[in-house]
Order: sequence, then C-alpha cells, then structure tokens
Amino acid sequence: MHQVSSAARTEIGPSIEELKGTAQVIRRDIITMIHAAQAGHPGGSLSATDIVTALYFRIMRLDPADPHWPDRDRFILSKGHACPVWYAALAERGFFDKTHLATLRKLDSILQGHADMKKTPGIDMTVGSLGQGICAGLGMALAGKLHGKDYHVFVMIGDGESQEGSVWEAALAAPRWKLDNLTVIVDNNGIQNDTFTDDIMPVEPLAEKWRAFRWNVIEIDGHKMEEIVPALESCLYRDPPDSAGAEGHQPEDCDTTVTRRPGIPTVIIAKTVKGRGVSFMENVPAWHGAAPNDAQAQAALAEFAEGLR
Amino acid sequence: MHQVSSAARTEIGPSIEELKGTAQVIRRDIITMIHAAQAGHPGGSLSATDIVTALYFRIMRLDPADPHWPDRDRFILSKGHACPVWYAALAERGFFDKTHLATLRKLDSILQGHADMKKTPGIDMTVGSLGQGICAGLGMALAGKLHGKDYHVFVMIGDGESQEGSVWEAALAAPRWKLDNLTVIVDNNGIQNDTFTDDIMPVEPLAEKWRAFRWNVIEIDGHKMEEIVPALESCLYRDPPDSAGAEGHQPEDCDTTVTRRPGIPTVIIAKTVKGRGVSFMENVPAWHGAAPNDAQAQAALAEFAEGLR
Amino acid sequence: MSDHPSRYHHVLPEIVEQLASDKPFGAAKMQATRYSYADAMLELGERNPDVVVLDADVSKSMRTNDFAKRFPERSFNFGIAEQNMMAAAAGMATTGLIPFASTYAVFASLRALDQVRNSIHYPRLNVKIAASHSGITPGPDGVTHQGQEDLSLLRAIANSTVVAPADPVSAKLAVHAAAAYDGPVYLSFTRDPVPTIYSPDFPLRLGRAVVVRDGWDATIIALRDLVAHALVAAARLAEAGLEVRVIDCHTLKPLDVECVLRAAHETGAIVTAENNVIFGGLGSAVAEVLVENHPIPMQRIGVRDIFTESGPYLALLDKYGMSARHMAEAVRQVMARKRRA
Amino acid sequence: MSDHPSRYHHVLPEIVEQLASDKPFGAAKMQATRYSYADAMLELGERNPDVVVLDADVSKSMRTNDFAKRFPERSFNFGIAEQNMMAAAAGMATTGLIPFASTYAVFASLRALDQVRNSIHYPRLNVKIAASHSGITPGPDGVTHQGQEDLSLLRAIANSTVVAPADPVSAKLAVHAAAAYDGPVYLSFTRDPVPTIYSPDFPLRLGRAVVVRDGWDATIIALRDLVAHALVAAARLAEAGLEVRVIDCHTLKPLDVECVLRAAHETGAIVTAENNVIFGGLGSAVAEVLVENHPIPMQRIGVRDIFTESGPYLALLDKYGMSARHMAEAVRQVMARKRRA
Ligand SMILES: Cc1ncc(C[n+]2csc(CCOP(=O)(O)OP(=O)(O)O)c2C)c(N)n1
Ligand SMILES: Cc1ncc(C[n+]2csc(CCOP(=O)(O)OP(=O)(O)O)c2C)c(N)n1
Ligand SMILES: [Mg+2]
Ligand SMILES: [Mg+2]
Repeated sequence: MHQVSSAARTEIGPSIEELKGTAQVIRRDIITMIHAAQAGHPGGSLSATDIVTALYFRIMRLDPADPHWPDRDRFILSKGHACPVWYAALAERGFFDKTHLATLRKLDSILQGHADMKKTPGIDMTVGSLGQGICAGLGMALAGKLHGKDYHVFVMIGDGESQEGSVWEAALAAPRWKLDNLTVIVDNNGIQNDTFTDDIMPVEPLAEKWRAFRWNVIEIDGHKMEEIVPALESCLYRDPPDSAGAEGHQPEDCDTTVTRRPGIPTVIIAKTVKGRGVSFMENVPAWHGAAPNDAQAQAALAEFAEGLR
Repeated sequence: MHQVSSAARTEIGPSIEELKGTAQVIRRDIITMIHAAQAGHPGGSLSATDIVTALYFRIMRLDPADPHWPDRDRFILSKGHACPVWYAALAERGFFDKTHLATLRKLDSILQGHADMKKTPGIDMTVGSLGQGICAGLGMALAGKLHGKDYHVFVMIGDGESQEGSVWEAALAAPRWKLDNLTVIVDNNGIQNDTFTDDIMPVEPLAEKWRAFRWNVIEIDGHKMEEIVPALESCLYRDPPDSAGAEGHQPEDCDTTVTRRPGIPTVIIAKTVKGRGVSFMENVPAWHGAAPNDAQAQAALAEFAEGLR
Repeated sequence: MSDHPSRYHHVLPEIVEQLASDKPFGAAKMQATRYSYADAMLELGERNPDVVVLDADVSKSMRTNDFAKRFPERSFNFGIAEQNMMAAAAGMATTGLIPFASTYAVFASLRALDQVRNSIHYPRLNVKIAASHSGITPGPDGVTHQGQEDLSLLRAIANSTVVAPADPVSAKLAVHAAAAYDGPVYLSFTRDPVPTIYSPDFPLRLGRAVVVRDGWDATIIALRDLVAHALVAAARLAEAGLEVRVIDCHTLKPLDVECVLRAAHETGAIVTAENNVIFGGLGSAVAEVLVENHPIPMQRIGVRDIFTESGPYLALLDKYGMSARHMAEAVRQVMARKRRA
Repeated sequence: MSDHPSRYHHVLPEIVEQLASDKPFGAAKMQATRYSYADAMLELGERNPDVVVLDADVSKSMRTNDFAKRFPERSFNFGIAEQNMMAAAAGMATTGLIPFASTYAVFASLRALDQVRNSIHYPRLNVKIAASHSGITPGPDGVTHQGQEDLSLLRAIANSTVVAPADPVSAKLAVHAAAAYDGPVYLSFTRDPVPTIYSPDFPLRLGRAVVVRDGWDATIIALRDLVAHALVAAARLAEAGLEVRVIDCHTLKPLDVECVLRAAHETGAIVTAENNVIFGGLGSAVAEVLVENHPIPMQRIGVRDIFTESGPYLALLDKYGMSARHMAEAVRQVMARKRRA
C-alpha cells in the first residue's frame, strides 16, 4: 500500500560531516525565525540542534510527503518551547515550505509559539506544557508494540523539565512495559527559565536517577555527531538497515560502541550547551527566552557563515 | 507562654514492650471502627500501625490538649485512606474522645472518610488525594526552618503512592533545601488498590531511587518496634531528650544503630505486611478497601485479644 | 392515581407506577453506572479491536479489570499516575487506537486536567475519559473522592463533550455513543447504585436531550443521578395538580439549546438539577441560553459554595439540598415568579 | 465632545478624554499587571514578615525575582514543579505563613488544580495564588500558555475567591486586599501590557464591583483586561447617544450580586465581557444571578468553544470577538432585545 518503507530512510545517509553542515543551516534558520518573530526560545533550540539534526537527517524513518505515515518513526520535542529547532528541521527535511518559517508566532501561522500537531505537518504531538510529551511518547510506544509495528519513538526533554513529576511517572512506566522502542534524550544544558538549574532545583545525578528507574543509560556529548549518531542508532528498536545484527552495531564513521539492551528503554543524557553555536548566547541564562535584536541576529548569522565555510 | 515544651514528650517514654501493647489496642480500634462504618481501608491502616504508634507514643513532641501548639512535631499520613490508624492513635493519645471512633464516615462526623484537618483535632493536614501530603510536609519543614523552630515533620507515604509524580517533585526538593527536619516513611507493603504493586507498576528498587534523589535512606522492618524507634529517633531534627549527643544515639532497648546526617533529609523504607495482625487479611489485596463483616470482625478482635494477653 | 403514565417517555412502567410513592425506587434494579461502563467496555472490546482501556489503580473499583481479564493485551494499568495515563492516552490516540482512560472524577478532572486539556482536547484526539465517583456519589469516602465540580471543569475546556447519563441503561448507551464519536468525550458515572429507570429504547444521541416526562407548568432539567429524583419530584407535583416537564440532559456539552428553549417557551419556568456545584455546570449552561435568548425565571439545584462531607449518598443529597423535595420546592418558587412576571 | 467626563468614576481624566479616539490608550501608561503584582510583593514583604513568595521557574517572567533578591530567605523557587509548590504552600500556611504561590495561569489552574483544590481550598488555608498569563494575554506563546479558562476553573472550586483586576493600579490594590483576607485567593494577571486607567483612589474591596461609568441604556460588566475595552465601547456608544454603564467586576467570586441586580433593574440589558471562555466564568455568573432574580436580555463576550492561537494580543482579542467593537455590537443587540421584550 505505502511504498516508502526503508527507502524513506536514506540507506547510506548523510555522513557525519554532512550532518554537521545541516546542523549549522538549522541554527541559522532558528536565529532568523526568532529574530523575525521577536519572540521565542533560542537557547534551548540551539542546544538541541545537533541531536534533532541527527534524528531527522540520519536516524528516523520518515516520508516528508506523508507526515501521517503509520510506520514512521516518531519524534516529540517534549520541551516544546524549543520548537524553532523542530520547525527548522522539518522545513529543511521538506515537510513544508521554508517560507513559513518567517511566520513563527504570527496570527494565522502554521507555526505556533509551542508546537501544534494539527497545524504543522510533521509535528507528531502537540506540546508546550512541560512533562507531557514524554508521556505521550510512552503511549505511542505502547501502541507500536500493540500494533506489532517496528517504528521507534524518540522524545527529547529538558533538564529543567526533569523536575516535573509526570516525567518520573513515565520513567517508572516504560521499563514495566519493556518499551525498548522508546528513547528519551535529556538535553542537559544546565539552564532552565530562571537561571542555572543547579541554582534553582538541581536534578543531578541524572544518570543515577534513570538507572534507579531501571533504564539503560547512555551519556554523550550532545554536540558531537560522532557520539550522537551511534548512541541513537544503538537504541533503535529495529535493526538499522546498514547493520549486520542487533548486537554491537558500529557505524563506520563514528567512534562510540554501544550495545542494544532488548526489553529495556534507553535514556541518552546529552551534555549540551544552551545557546550552542552563538558565542554570546552560550551558557547565558538570559537567552532562554529572548529574541536577538537586529545587530545580535546579524552577529549570530555571521558566526554560522564562518562555521559553514 | 506555652508550658509544655519537652515535657509533652514523655521524657522516658513507654518501653518497646509497652509500645507493642499500644499498637495492638490501636489495631483493635481500627477493626472496630471500620466494621462499624462498613467501609474503609483496613489493610493499609494495619500495615502502618506499628510506626504510627511509635510516632505518637514515643517519638513526637505533642500536646493533646493543644493540637495547634506551634512547636509540636507534625505527622502527615499522606496515604490518607489509611486514616483509621491515625484516628485510633489520636484518640488513644487523648486528642478526642474515643466515642467518636464509632462515627467514622457517618453524616456529621468529625471523622471523615479521608482525614480533614478542620474537623479532627490532631490532624495536621487534610489528605486523601495521594501524593499531596508529602509536599505539604515539605512546606511545613521549610516553615520550621524559616521560623527557627526545632519541630520535626514526619510524613508517611504508600508504595503505590510512590507512583505519583508529585512524590518525586517533593523528593527532589527536600535535599535542595537541606530539610533534615523532614522524614518520609514509606509503608512498603507491596500492595496497592488493584493488587500487588509488582503486578501493576513496580516501584523497586525504592532505596536506590531515593538515594539517587540524594536522601539518607534507612531500611527497616516496619513491624519491629526495636527497629522502628531508633530509626525514627535517629533522624529527629533536635536532639532526643535522652540522648547524649547528635551522633550515633542509641536507645538502650533497641538493637539498631543509626547516625544522623545533618542537612540531609531521611527516608525510612519500612518493609511491612498489608493487613498486619489479622491473619486472614495479611498480604491479601482484597483487604485494601473492604470492611469486615460481623464474623470477620469478631475473628480479628479475637486474634488481638490473644496478642494482648 | 392522579399521575398519567402516558406523560412519561422511555421510563419503565413499573418505575412510573411508584414514583409518587414512599419508596419510589423500591422496585427498581439498582446499579452503579460505573459498572454499566465496565459492561459496555466488554461489548466494545469484542466489537472493536482499536478499543483499549487505561487504568490508574482503580480498575477493581470500576470493574475494568473484567476488560483486563478478557483483553489483557489491550489493557494498561498505569498505577497511581493519572497524569501519565492521560497524556499516554493522547499518544495512543494519534496511532488510531481509541483509549478509554478510566479513573475517578476527581483525578480525571483535577489531578490530570493539564494533560486532559493540552494533550487531549487541544489537539482534539480521540480519547474517552471515563470518570467514576462523579458528583458526591461516593458518599462515605468524603470530599477528596467526590467529584463535585468535574462537570464544570470539563465544560470549561474547549472542544470538550461532556456526558452524564442518568441510569444503567443510558450509561451503556452513552459509552457506545462516545466510542462512535471521533473526538474527546468525558463520561461521568456514579459510584453508588442508582435505579434503572429507562427502557432499552432510550434514544441516547450525543447532544440531544430527552424529554422523559411531559409538562407545561414548569420544567426540571436534570442530569446523571438527579434525573431519577426529578421524576419523583414531578410525580409528587402531579398529585398536587402541577404538570412538570422533566428533561434528561445527559449531554451537558454541547447543550441541546433547542430542547432547552422549547421548554422555556412552552413552560415558562425552569429548575436545573445537578449533583455538581452550581458554578459552571448545568445550571450555568441553561442560564446562559436563557438570558441570551428567552429570559425567564430559573432556579438552580446543586452543591452550593461548600465542600460536602462523608455520609450515605442519599442522606448527602438531602443535606445538601438536592433531593426531590428540594426540586419540588424550587419548582413552586419559579412558578410563583413566572406568575408574578 | 459628546461624552460626559462626570459619568466616569476613578478613571483618569486623560484616559476619559481619549476613549472615543482612534488611539484610546495613546496617552496611557502601559504595564503588564504581572509586574504590578511583583511591585506589590516588595511592599508587602517590607510590611509583613509572614509573607513568603513561592515560584515555579517563572520568577524572571513574573519579576518575583525582585522579591527573591530583597528577601532571599522568604523566597522559594520550586523549579518546574507546580504541584509540589501548591501543596507545599498549603503546608506553609498551616504554620501562619502567608504564601504567594506564583506561576502562569495555565499551570496554577490546570497542572496543579488537584493540589489547589484539595490541599488549599478544601481546608481553606491562607494561600494566595498569583497567576500571570491569564486569558489569552500571552499572545504569541500560543494555546499552551494562554489561561483561557482559569477563571471558570477556579470559580468551580468551593471556598474560592477569584480576583481579576483591570489595570496596574487596581492590580496592586488587589494584591494588598488579598493579603489582608484570611483564606485562599486566586489573583489573575496579564502577561501583556495593559493601560493604566484608574486613579489611585480606586476603591478596591474584595467582592465589591465598581461602577466606573454611569449609564442607563445598558450595562457592560467586564473584568481584567477587558474593562479598558469596555470603556472604549461605552465612549463610542456615547457618541451615538447611548449611555452605557460599565462595571469593573474585579472580584468574579464572590460576585457582587447587588451591583449586578441594580444594573439589571436600572438598565434592563447586560453584556458581559471577559477574556476567558464563555463557559463558567463571568458571563455564567451574571446569567445565574439574572435568571434567579430578574431575567433580562444578556449577551456574553468571551472565548467561544475553541482554542485560540499565537498572535499579537490585541489582534487576538479582535479575531476572537473580544474587542470594543464586538462589545458595542453586543450592546446594540441586547438593547434591541430589551425594546422588543
Ligand atoms: C508545566 C510547565 N511549567 C512551566 C513552563 C514554563 N517554561 C517554559 S520553558 C521553561 C524552562 C525549561 O527548562 P529546560 O527544560 O531545561 O529547557 P531548555 O533549557 O532546554 O530550554 C519553563 C519553566 C512550561 N512550559 N510548562
Ligand atoms: C491521586 C490518587 N489517585 C488514586 C487514589 C485512589 N486510591 C486510594 S488508596 C489507593 C492505593 C494506595 O496504595 P498504597 O499507596 O500502596 O497504600 P497502602 O497499600 O498503604 O494502603 C488508590 C489508588 C487516590 N486516593 N489518590
Ligand atoms: Mg535546560
Ligand atoms: Mg501499599
């Protein structure tokens, strides 16, 4: 019936180097759209960029022409305020025309301030109230098992978001149902809305917490494609198409070896830098939810141009 | 102004043996009142009985004649459905007349189906919706510190209740504020409403979870007074009156040594048996929320009479 | 007999016969509608493989453990984690499943309301919320288990459909109607047994109120457990020569505006009766329609600005002003106001 | 000028002067009332050592971080854990502290509603809930951050007091009034700047609505940010010869029944205006009072059964039918109905 199957997921896939370039394109679009909207959340969009890029351009099985394809992999940005990175990735991947990016947060736009699945092609879940996307992802993973489908569900949460009790409700439930088709990625950038997470309500040791909730824990640098890609591939529910077998799969251009743990969900704790890629935004709490002015936007774009060259 | 201070807390206190006797009296009252009401939760009341007895008859600083005394220690039964044990202990301790026990759950009673602080003398917090009492206790502990008071706040939660996200919100917050005047006791009886916790949504390893949330963890047998009393005394915020110093206090009639950890809240994970003390109720999920009929109540009371002799 | 059996519609004859008696439901088959829900789910489970049931550790009380036994692979007990259950239900619905998320009204409408609003109603996902212990029907449990405001809360959420069936027969029909509807539905059930008042031909269609007794002097618009008591009030008033229409407004939202306005025009005086706070529920819904279209005297029966307490269900109805005699008194008062107007 | 300055009460003269102009608030000092809250807390903190402020990681946005800087030991940031914050506030209140629990309206009224109901309102503890981003005032953020139903939800909770001040001056007064009241109070503030319309003599007393413009042809009863727009509507209608009363119903609950009924009797037609869903909020409250006492034509302005969207605040008001022109149109309609009646 549907002709895409594994073809939709590029067999070879872009190389690590190509992914790095794509991430910079997405960073540029993030700054451009938040600048145009004069509102939005650059910090958490930029910290998530490399991981979201890896997901949409190398890991996930998708069909941009058919965003509701039942066999697609799902991604939920549970930290929904960072949706500019989601919108930029979806547009770059061809889910909708890039001209929409300039309408972010404007009246009648398909790009809401927090992502709305009924308005934006490719958005798998409506988000914005923290701590809900991860539970919705759990539901999708349960449904996948029930339907006998081999899609994988990826959910990204924030470190601040990890303070929400509902996150731990989902954390408790996923291993009970052996949801190895669910992967949670913590964008551990150390900053939440008010300031540094450690000064508000420390969440560390995160790895120890998730382990105590019986998850398989992988810790990576969330900006190193060489660590991101194999970590994500290692927990994929089905075999990656270029993999020989389930155990110990190791993509050739990556330097990390990880082993799948059947029946156990995986959390990837990604050490990241909020505002990553824009020197003056990096690790500065004020850029959680502030838009750059003209000069700042120009400065940021210049830095990307540098990086893209 | 108020004359009670440490005198309200019996200097010597009842012996371990006396406490055991009191616990049996309370068990008797629990069965009697639930039988009279023909509704209520015997299982979780009986599993909590020994600990609640130790608190009200040996550990806590109270004045039954002045239930609102600002310097009193607080107890919150966050698993509020088990309030029959609370009512029985308060009545036995003299907070109100025992004749009220027969009015449990009846119209116009001071003893509501779930405890109401505005109706029952001695109830420190209104409870019934699981996962809230522990947060309220956190607030009381914060207030104690702010007011420079040396009272201690004890909160008992259920193992099923531990599935509520709000429990983990409180668990995250208490160490951040160094609330060593707060102690949480988990009535780990392995059963929730529907059936065994392990068959619904397993919460183990509980100790590991609380440790990852940075609590001091003590594990005890929740029915051995010899373990309950020293565990509770060991985390008391102020020095116990009969103690030489803060470190390594060991009451003479108890067999456990525990050490206080200043600045760190303590959780006591008490292994208990749901329905403890009534042979046919022990570890039987059906007795979570069912009242005994006449014959069953008689049989239960006969068992206590045996134990009290 | 001063009452007229022909005035009643879809009400069982043996019920009609005794309405004005001392024991109006002495002959009725009593059942909590939460169990009607559980029964309907067994039928639905057979019929529709997309139907799944989600629980939050009250499956014993709601008897959805029957479904779990029959369809174990389509049953999910989340433990005491209502937030997770509701948002997970939303996630499941995105894949075409039809989740029935089951818990008590207080937890569905309070503990998990953010998830119910943002993950279910905002994206308009096909989740059914089955709430037992609605109103102060779990008498002895007390306030924390009495969903005394759930109907008001759910009505305030955009895209919501709120259904509160009166008896076991209509409760089962409501479950099937909800399953057939594409979108979120909140179903409100009783903890305590209520009389079976309807014959199987009860025409339950979402959004269509049912006139269950004809009358021209005034109208009582009721829902859920108070419909039965409204019938009693009407029967007693009939003995005093007053003909009161009774409307079963099982769907609170969307309200059957046409049926309400017809009653307003034809009877000129309305009493609303709900076992729910009088702020934002049925009384408010009807009042809104009246002032915007045809302002006439109306009076609300329901829980005032107070938390109730533990006690036997019927005793609580009486103490808090929601029994048949209160409705009859309210009818006399609105009729007096109608005459003065 | 066809308008009469003497008809206005407590409204700044420079505001009155321009109400009917193209830029009615061109001269007004604009400020989000969330900042008035933060300012008032600094004063309260000085005055009352029992006052503590609780936050849930939006202290930067609500500027309660000013309080945290000045009174660090009385400030508690719970992180993104609104449930814990609300129940902990209840626990604090049992010791005599007066906690102001601050977060956005959606999280106060949805995420933590179970705690707000069971730990705060049921035992009637002295907790103040300060909610910013009420109504669709956080325009560009979109639905998940727009408290479009918070007033309805809080009104349904027993023992609640719900206050939604119109401008920065009355907002500060409302905070002080809430602090002086012993019991839970829900305070609703705007995210977006609103015009300062009142002089410092504004007589804010909880439960007492204020007639801010006299009139006899009809009445607009409004609250929070829509009071300013109601004044504009009245000024424009005055130019057409209609004298419309405007009531600032800052306290939604308990409703000032006397003031509402006086307006009903004296003007015979009412429009309610709230930046909140039209189910269970101000419109319902007024409709309830009217049908139970003096049924007259009324019409509701507010968010219909829909989730709104991202966009500039004023553009959203207009798109979703809540601007001055919608109110003026509604006034004409209720007046037409009054004449026909
Ligand atoms: C339940 C809830 N509470 C509060 C907010 C407001 N809010 C939006 S973003 C944010 C901080 C999020 O921090 P984090 O999860 O660390 O995200 P990141 O640093 O990746 O941006 C807050 C408090 C929200 N969206 N949802
Ligand atoms: C938030 C919430 N959800 C559901 C319930 C209904 N309920 C009452 S007791 C109970 C089971 C509690 O189990 P546990 O915490 O283990 O208590 P115990 O075994 O000590 O009785 C449930 C689900 C509730 N009171 N509160
Ligand atoms: Mg962060
Ligand atoms: Mg248990």
